[in-house]
Amino acid sequence: MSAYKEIAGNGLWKQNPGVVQLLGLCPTLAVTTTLVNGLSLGLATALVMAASNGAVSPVRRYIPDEIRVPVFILVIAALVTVIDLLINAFALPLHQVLGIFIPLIVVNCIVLARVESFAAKNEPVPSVFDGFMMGIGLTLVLSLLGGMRELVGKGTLFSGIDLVFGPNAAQFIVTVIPDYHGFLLAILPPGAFIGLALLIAGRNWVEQRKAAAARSGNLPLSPVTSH
Amino acid sequence: MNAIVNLSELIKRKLGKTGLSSFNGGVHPPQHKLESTTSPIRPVPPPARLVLPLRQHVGNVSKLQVATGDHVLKGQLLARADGQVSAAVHAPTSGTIAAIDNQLIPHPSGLPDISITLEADGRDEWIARQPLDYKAMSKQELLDSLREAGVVGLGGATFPSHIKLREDARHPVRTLIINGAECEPYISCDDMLMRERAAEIVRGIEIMRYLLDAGRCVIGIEDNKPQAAAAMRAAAADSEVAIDVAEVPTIYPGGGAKQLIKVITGLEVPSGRLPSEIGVQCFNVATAYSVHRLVHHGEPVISRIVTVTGHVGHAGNYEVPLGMSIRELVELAGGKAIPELIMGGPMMGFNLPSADVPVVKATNCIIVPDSAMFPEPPPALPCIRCTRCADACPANLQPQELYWFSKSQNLDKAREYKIFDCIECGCCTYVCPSNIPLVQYYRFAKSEIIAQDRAREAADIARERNEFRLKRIEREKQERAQKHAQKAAGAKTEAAPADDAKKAAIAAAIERAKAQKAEMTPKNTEAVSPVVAAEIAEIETRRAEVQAASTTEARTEEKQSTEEAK
Amino acid sequence: MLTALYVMLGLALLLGVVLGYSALKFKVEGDPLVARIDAILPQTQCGQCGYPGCKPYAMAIAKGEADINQCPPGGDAGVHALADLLGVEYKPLNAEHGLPKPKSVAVIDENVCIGCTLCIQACPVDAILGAAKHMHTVIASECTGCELCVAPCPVDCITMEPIAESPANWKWRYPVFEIKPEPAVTRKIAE
Amino acid sequence: MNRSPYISEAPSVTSIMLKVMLALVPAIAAYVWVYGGGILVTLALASLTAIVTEALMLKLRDRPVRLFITDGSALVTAWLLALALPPLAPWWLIVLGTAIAIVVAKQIYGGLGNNPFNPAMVGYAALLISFPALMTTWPAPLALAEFELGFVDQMLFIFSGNLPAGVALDAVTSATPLDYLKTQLTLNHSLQEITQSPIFGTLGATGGELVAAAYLLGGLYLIQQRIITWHLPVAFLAAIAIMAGLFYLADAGRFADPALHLFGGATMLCAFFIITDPVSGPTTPRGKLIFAAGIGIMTYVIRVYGGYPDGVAFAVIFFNICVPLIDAYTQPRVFGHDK
Repeated sequence: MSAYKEIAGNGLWKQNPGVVQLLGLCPTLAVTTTLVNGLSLGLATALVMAASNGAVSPVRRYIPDEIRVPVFILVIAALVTVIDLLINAFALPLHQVLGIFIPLIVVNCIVLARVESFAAKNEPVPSVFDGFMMGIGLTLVLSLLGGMRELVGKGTLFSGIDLVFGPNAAQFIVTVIPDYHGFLLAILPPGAFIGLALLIAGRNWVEQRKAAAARSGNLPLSPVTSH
Repeated sequence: MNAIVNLSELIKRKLGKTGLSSFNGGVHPPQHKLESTTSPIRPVPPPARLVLPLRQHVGNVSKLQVATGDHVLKGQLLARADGQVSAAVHAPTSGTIAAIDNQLIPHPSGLPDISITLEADGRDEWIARQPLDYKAMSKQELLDSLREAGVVGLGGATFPSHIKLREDARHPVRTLIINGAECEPYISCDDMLMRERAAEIVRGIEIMRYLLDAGRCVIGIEDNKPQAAAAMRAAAADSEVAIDVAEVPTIYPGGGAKQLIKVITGLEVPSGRLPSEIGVQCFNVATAYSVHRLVHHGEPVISRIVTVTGHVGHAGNYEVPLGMSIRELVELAGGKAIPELIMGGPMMGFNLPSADVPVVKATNCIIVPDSAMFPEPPPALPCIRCTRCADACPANLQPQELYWFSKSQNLDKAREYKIFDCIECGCCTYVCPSNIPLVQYYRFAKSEIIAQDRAREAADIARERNEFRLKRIEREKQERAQKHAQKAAGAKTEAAPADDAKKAAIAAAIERAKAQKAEMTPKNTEAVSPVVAAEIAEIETRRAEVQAASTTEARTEEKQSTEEAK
Repeated sequence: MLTALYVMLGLALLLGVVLGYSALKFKVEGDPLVARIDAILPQTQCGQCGYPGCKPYAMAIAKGEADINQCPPGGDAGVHALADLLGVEYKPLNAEHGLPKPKSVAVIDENVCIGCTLCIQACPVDAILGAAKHMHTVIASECTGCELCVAPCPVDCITMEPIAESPANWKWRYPVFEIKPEPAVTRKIAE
Repeated sequence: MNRSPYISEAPSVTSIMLKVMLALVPAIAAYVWVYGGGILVTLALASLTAIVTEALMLKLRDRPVRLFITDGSALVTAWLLALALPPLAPWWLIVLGTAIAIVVAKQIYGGLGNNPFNPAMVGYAALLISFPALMTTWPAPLALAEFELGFVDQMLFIFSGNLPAGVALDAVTSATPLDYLKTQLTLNHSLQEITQSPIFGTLGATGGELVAAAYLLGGLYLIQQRIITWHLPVAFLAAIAIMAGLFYLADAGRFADPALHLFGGATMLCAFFIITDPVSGPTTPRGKLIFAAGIGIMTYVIRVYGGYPDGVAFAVIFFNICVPLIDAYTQPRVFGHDK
């Protein structure tokens, strides 16, 4: 069981795709204008990752090494197309918002990276789990970033939730700061970079704290003089 | 600022039609030369004890010719030049060799080095001195006697002069430049030498000119030394050969060999090359003087003029026997031998590790600072890329880039941005508003790169030797295997049909010969005979030595040209 | 639906041909990586890494059999260089393989040496001269300081002497860091 | 320790920064003359924010606070930003902009000497993107305003957003000439009609041209003091003048004359105080010319074809990114090397 725990830990924290591996930044930065957008794309990616890992792992022994990359891409592309069609069928408004970023999951390197580095070397069940946890890790980052940008930029949370759950869900939109001027920078691309940087910094800070604590309270000597 | 100053100077020069060129950058630090030029050069009584490091020059450490307890006369050879890039050491007075051991030397490392300690007997007794009739000798003989007399560049770089005075068929020297620029603040030993011994310097220049067969000869003197220039001009007028005196503008580091060559000839010494390759050779005035002393008086290099200045009672120039303790010299000049003594000028000098180090051939100036003279710089701030350093750099480098690379130890990049063209003149640090010790970073990066290169060369040699050894072992293994196979085959042929008997006989003969051969070589090892290995090793060592010597020669000669500034 | 299949099939065939051609055409003989790793290794040939020399270790790293932190003579800088080259994360030297020491050379006590040639056979770079029953000597400039000659000597006449710093090989130090921490910071560190 | 050279003639970083601030004084005086004393409040607020945020960040980064606070660079950033903002910007806008400039653009990148972008321009651009309406609301010069706000009124407006009773916002604001020009041109008015408006002065904007002239004066002082070299301002102004001149010659009915571009907007501030920031600029002489000319051309292009009335901030930030590239390709010939 500890193996699964480790996989989960890797996906959610240690090897988090968004803030540690820094893979697949294009959608991370582009669609996280609101919490709902980030969450939806994250979940879609998680689904694709779980499915592609699950699809590649059983056939990994039969794929010649030279053509593994085309094969992986083919599998991922097929699965993404399915997901794209699914969202198009059941949540058209969301599909219109996320637009090109759903097909673009194909070339999201985090998907290929997990297939290559995990599914191609492990049994199907852990592979599916790894893909899913990595996806969830990415979802966490995307929704956090989306939430931050939405909050700072518009003063609301969950705006656009009606796109996913229908017009009735509009009541779930939370207006955190009433009468907000709006801080456009957060919504625009620079806001995404700054926000992601803050998330990475936050994670590093926590890690360094942990490492410092592990060194039994010995504060690391800063390099005041060298040599 | 310097851009403006340079521009105005350039215009002035263009209008004045002096025929002089100029270089980029440079600074105008306060001169502080008056303190030490008010009184004539003073002689120094021979001290009781002298310490003579064997490494007073660039190149191989000279070979000892005396042993502890020997009595030597003034001017007697103590250590002979070892190979071409080397220079001899002589006794500055008569006395007894008290010790030959490691002593502190005036070097920025503060490390001791092998030195001869001489106890003077007080008689100051000369060996027989023989003036040389240089026109009657072959040039090679004259060069050899320069080498044996320990004549090195006295501008501070101490590169053996006989190498620079060799005629080179590929690069004939058209212009001989005598460097009397002396651009560093405080230092005035060349100035005083020129004022007082102009005629002797000119005699030396005549000999140098004869050796190099140079077409043109120019003495470059900064225009802040009008008396020296006048003296030299008068002495040059008396000479039978044409010697020009060029008054070059006073700007630091205008006395750097490359900078002076640029100013006088308009030519730039290509990076990593020697001035002789563009038909120029440059010597310090004091070097010319010591050539004269040797040729016309038969005296080797046993003393030099040293400026003692700063916080002393009698600042001035002293003619000091080599090996004299700097403590004694400073006390003689009426100063205190404090630990912060500086050898050289304030721009390129360094703190002596102790006052108890000897005067060596490179010692041109001793500054005794008082507390207010050279205050500790305020804490360094980050570089703000103001490019004052780039404006001041005489080599036209981008010091701020070199600083980044040196600081982050990105040595490849530092090399790519031409850190080895830096002459460590200190102009960049002088003008830095952030008080960054730029030159220290460059020195660090340079010596780190040189050490890395050496390590890489050593690794390459080791790799080659290891591969060679593995191949050899492999070959021997195959040979043994073959031998076994042949033996086995031979055993079979015993029973083989008779027509194979002939072949067997041949094989047996070969076998015998081989056995004989094997007997001749020592059987102690499975490996190839150590004799062969030794031979190979010896050849390779020699090759490596030759390579090393040629690289040091190039490197040191280049270094020398930059240090000639002092 | 059929069109889709045909398109995919056609593409597969076409791209398969391209892939096959590239696999044959651009095949790399040997492993250039080994040479690049070998160039970083210090060529001490000491075998502390567990391989009989620098090249075998380089091959083992290239194959992924050995870790990058097994070379004490290469030091921390060596591990960093290897990590950079291979694009893996730096890790501190593995103490199992020994610790970095100052560079030294072997010196044979010539009064004790019996001329057994055992050290000559052990030397990976043929840096020891001598013949049977004759005194041996080390060519200091060729000695890599690998210490392989020390163990075989039956009379323990070989010692490793660190290369002393002299004015000839002395290096300028890294300038003392320019930003002095404020007293408060120093105190925190000291506590 | 061997620390040669032992002597130095360099001015300190602090004295350089102080001279830059001194060079800004004429412009501030002109500002007060033209727009009233509100700018002093803005300056004070920005300075305070800069000092506080800088000290806070230095503390967080474990750097010597006093050493870096006294270098004066944060104050210069604050002043430049304050002078670039609309004179009656609300207090929180000033605080936010300065904080972004110091925290995001300067300290996060490593503080003094390490910021790749001009901090004042990053702060300005962030505000301009986020609050376009506020950032383009300029008060009318006192001489043109329907209602003249006193110092206290201006201060109240900055802090509370309230105007004296009975005064409408329109009565105290007007479009800037560049803004006006842009909007009117899109309405197909001819240049001749547009420039009839009283907001245009002889050279640039009424009042604005005085401020621009004061910047020019301060800039000349900096050149005389050898704080900046001539390369940057000359190349920048020449590029704008040439661009504007060419377009003006091509179609005087659609493109404003060079004088308006030189003395209008933030041209003079940029030429002598913004692009001359050494930290975020190139270091080679040729690089400086390319950098400044590039900013000039881009500024003009944004003014004429872009979505914003003035393009200085974006042009500067854009060319800040190019600095390493420019430096790499314009390395001067080193002594003893061939070209």
